[in-house]
Amino acid sequence: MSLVLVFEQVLNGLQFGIMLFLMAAGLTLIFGVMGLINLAHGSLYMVGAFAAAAVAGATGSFVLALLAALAAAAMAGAIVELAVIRRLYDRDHLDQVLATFALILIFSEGTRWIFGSFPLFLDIPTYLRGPVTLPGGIQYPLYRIALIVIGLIVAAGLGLMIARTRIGIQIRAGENDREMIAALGVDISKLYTLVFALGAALAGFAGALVGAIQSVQVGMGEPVLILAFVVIVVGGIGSIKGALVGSLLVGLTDTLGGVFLPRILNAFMDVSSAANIGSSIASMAIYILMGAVLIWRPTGLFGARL
Amino acid sequence: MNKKILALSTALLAAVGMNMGAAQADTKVGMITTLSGGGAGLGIDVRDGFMLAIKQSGRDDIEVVIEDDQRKPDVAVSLADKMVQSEKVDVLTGIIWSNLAMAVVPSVTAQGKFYLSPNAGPSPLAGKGCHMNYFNVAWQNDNLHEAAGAYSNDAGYKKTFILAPNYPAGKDALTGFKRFHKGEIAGELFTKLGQTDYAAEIAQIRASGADSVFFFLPGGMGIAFLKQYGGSGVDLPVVGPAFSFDQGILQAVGEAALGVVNTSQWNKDLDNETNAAFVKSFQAEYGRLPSLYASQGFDTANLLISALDKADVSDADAFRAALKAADFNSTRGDFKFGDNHHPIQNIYAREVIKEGDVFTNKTLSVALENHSDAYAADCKM
Amino acid sequence: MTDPVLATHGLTKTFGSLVASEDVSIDLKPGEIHAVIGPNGAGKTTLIAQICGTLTPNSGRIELAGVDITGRPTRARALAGLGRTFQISALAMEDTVLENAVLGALGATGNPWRFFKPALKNIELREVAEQALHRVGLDDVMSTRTAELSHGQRRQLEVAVALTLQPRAFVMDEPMAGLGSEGSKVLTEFLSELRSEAPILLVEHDMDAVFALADRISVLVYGKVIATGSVDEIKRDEAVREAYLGDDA
Amino acid sequence: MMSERNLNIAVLAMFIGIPAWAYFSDEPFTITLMTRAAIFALAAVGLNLALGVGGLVSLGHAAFFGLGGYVMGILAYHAQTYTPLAEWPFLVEGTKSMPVIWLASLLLSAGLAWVIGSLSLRTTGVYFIMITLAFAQMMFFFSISWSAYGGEDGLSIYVRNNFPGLNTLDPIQFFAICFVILLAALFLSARLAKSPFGLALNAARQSPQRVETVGLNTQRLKLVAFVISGAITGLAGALFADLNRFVSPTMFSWQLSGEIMVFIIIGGVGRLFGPVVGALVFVALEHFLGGLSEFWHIYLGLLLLLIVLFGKGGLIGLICGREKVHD
Repeated sequence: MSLVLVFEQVLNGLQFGIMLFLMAAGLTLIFGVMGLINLAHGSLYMVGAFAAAAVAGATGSFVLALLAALAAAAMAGAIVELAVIRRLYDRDHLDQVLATFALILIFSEGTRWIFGSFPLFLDIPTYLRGPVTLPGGIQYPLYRIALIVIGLIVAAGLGLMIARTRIGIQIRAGENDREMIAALGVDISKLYTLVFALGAALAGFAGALVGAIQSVQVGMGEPVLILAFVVIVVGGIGSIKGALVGSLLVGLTDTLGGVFLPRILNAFMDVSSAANIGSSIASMAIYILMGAVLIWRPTGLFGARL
Repeated sequence: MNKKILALSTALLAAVGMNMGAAQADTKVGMITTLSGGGAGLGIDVRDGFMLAIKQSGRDDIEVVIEDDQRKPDVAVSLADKMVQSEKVDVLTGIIWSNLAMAVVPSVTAQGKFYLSPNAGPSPLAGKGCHMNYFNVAWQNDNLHEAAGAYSNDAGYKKTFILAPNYPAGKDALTGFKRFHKGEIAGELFTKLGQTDYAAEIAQIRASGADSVFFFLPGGMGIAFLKQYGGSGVDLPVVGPAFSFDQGILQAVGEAALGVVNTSQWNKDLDNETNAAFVKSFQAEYGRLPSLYASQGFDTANLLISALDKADVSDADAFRAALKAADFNSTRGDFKFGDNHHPIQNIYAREVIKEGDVFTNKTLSVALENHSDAYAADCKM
Repeated sequence: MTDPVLATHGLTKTFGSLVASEDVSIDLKPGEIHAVIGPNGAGKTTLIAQICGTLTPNSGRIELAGVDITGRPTRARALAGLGRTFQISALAMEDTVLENAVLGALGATGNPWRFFKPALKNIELREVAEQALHRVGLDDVMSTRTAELSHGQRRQLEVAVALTLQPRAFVMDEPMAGLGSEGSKVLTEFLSELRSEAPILLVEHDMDAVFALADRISVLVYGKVIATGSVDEIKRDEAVREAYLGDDA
Repeated sequence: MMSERNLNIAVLAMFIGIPAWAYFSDEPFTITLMTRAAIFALAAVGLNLALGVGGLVSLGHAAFFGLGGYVMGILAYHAQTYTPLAEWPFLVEGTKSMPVIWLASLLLSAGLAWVIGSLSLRTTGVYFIMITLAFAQMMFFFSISWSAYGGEDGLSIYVRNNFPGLNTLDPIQFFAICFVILLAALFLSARLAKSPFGLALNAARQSPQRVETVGLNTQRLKLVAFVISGAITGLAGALFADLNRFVSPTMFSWQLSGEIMVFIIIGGVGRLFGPVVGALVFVALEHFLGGLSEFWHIYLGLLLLLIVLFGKGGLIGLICGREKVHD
């Protein structure tokens, strides 16, 4: 196998990982600050994609579509937080899992009710179409490079926000000590709504970006949601750095496992069974990764030690 | 449009209600199909096509009970029990997915009910597991893939890269393609079921030195693949079965699908009277172009009606013979059943084009003529 | 001279640069109450955690009846005869008082793998539990939910659960905390009797109780034992007065 | 307010009365629905042991449900095709006998639960939820891609398995089997909750520190609870596969894990009859709401949300009020 192909696959893994990060960052923030486990995060991803597809269909502008995705997901997030989520903060994880599971049902069928049962169309804008040639002669889709760049910018922005800004300080304070932050005179319920909306916006943004190269359909959020959970558990819940490392790890494992496992197995068996068994194992690879990490470090790579 | 259908079924139900005196002459049909969740589009099309044919027949002695299986096998089984035990239907139909069909069909046919498949055609039901009360009105699962293999021979492809999801239908697809494809296989990949990112696969296609690509990725997987393939700069010709290029899904793929050749036993431009009338009336009734699935639903209902014209369901042998005769006007033109009760029909190669603002298909050629399936010989009936 | 029931030898525990215990060697002889006192942050809680097995010392040994138990988990120490009460009650709040005591009795048998017969119908377990509850004076509230007990009653229940284990030595973390003067008096009398059954290592803030009960006192300051001796010796000790009692006395 | 005891009796009466009515008025499908409810209830009784008593929030119980299903599917498949299951190290034949299948699914599910449990119990809280989910997902993807037993298509068993002296194809008789097993499981879990083991487990959930201080191993208590819990859910899976005469990877799906949990929440966590009430209500909703609207999941979601947000203690809590102290 050529080095170029390996390099290209690594890029693919990175790009996949970065998109996962946008989902995982929101999840981990929400967990870190509010202690809430939110299964409905995938629904916000879907809301973003649908909003983007609807706006792109009406206006033809991809930038407007992205803005719409951000706005719609943030709004949906804020509404859900005000109506439902805030009643769950002092509940146990079980209630949170169940209530947000219920939200998934409502969001999915509600979206289908509004938009119908067929997938929607959302395309890459013309200026991001087609491949570019990277050093080494690798042809790589421009849009995916854009995804990597956008994702890294968001990650950096998020990091800066948390490290430098007032709201970031409040978020960090909230992670460490909820009573202290109330004592500082911060309006905690406002902060929670804000953090939830921020997480939702990130998810919606990811949904719109990814929706352009995938299919915008009901139920698109749940597979990503489960991956995002794997990410934050691997990285350590509540840690943005953990989410980033976890995303890349999961993205690379999934991509490279799918590509290389069949080839490695090919050394021991014929092509067909190698393809078969290899892809079977590859489909379990990230869960095996997660299991291994948790057995080694029960609170994830960057999680708080108990 | 959903309301219309509901109204229609209620009207039918009401008609049956009033005819209680002549109840024994009525035929009760149970339709189990996917109406909610991810794959609902297919089920809705089958249902709409089916109900359109029933409506056009003007018969008020056919009662259709429609239930949503949510694409869950256990729900489908439970509904089948309900249809048989509680609704006491005579004929069942409607299932979209092979795995659901495998869960339901053997048990309902064993209970003496007729099953008409409007979509799924898993290989066991065509071969060793065939049953005299099971009729497939769509295709055996391998058919469209076999046609794709045949078409790539015609198109002169020598080295094809093939991929499908890692599940039984995916494996059948690749086997079916290889059964007819004479060229070399540049690479063979099984992707994860439900996978949405194909960058890794596309990179391998690029690196493989293939001259063409065959893929079977139903639903959202196909949309994702095509969009990503379109943006990748790999411009090898793509061949696939109709599922990823059908009317319902095509608008979501967009430009990326233009020019792709796909194989299907039906297309809206097939030149026969029944088809022309079907396309027109379907559009008039539901305000959208019919899909492959709608045509299959429509044909299934017409097959049923043609058999009911000849025999009563209560006379199982006569009714079975009437079904086997397939004496109805199909939207596909010529249609007949083989000995394993699967279709013998032409399968066409069609190309995705744009008509005004709408993406649709144009028939190119016949890929396989009067094609049966590879499992018929295993069927002992 | 009698051998100590419980002894620590040179326990040292650090958290980063903070030294929480420094070369702590104390012992508990049969029949005595040995009180450990010291200002807040002196490392009393850390010491108890090491003795009971929730923290592992960096160096040093812990012996119970001459057996080294340093590396063993909490439950093994309990089985070896260490009865502990918590500073903040760690009881099963949803369960009844009797159920909490039966849990102790069950622990003492070392065999919880009985899946069928109701625990409360087990005569043996119930007798042990009821006797312990009787001794601390909780007979009247046996079928009350623990969450409904008063603060003092929970302390009594803590002691009762420890009693069911019939331990060789008790380790009590501030059993008087939050008790009214009447409650303290009752508990003081009770502990005074209890010492003949098994010696008590008592960590306590209530100086009146300590002076009334203790046979010996060790004073812990910044993780170090600065003095050990009888009540009078400690009261007279210059270093102690300076470091600790000076402010109060 | 109704006492919990009376409510339990009422629920049992429904489980006897409705199928009896259906039997005499020739409504076999109603019996099938009740069978479905009984089996779901059994699965949830299993989970309730881990979740309600042990406080182990497992979002991966579908792993056991599915395994039980596949044990039934694989054994019956080999019996119906007259092929041996294994020839090495010793000959294992398939079987169509329910008691044998039950025993096998109990044992294998217990084994799987032991493996998953001993790895997962190293973690707590959200991590535990997620790692159990991950194990179930592993099983899910494995079952999809393992083609020997049908992969995603699943396995059809054409005739229901046998139980000595009964005609299992008769809906009422199969219902009776499932109901008796459910009763047995309820009886066992009622005894278990009050047994010394149950007492210790219950305390381990509330105050692990306390349990350790009296010399008991909380981890092992929880592991044993998880194993028993997994075994019961596995048995339910075998019955469910027999009800449908079909098994497929959807039995491993995370939605199914969620649904089993939903049963418990609807009914009431930690209540003996919580899972039973929950499963009954869920099956009824599925049946009646499903007939009302294509979008019935919205209503199901809203209902669930209301119960979680405002109905602490589930339906039983709503009807009977707070749990009484048991003597």
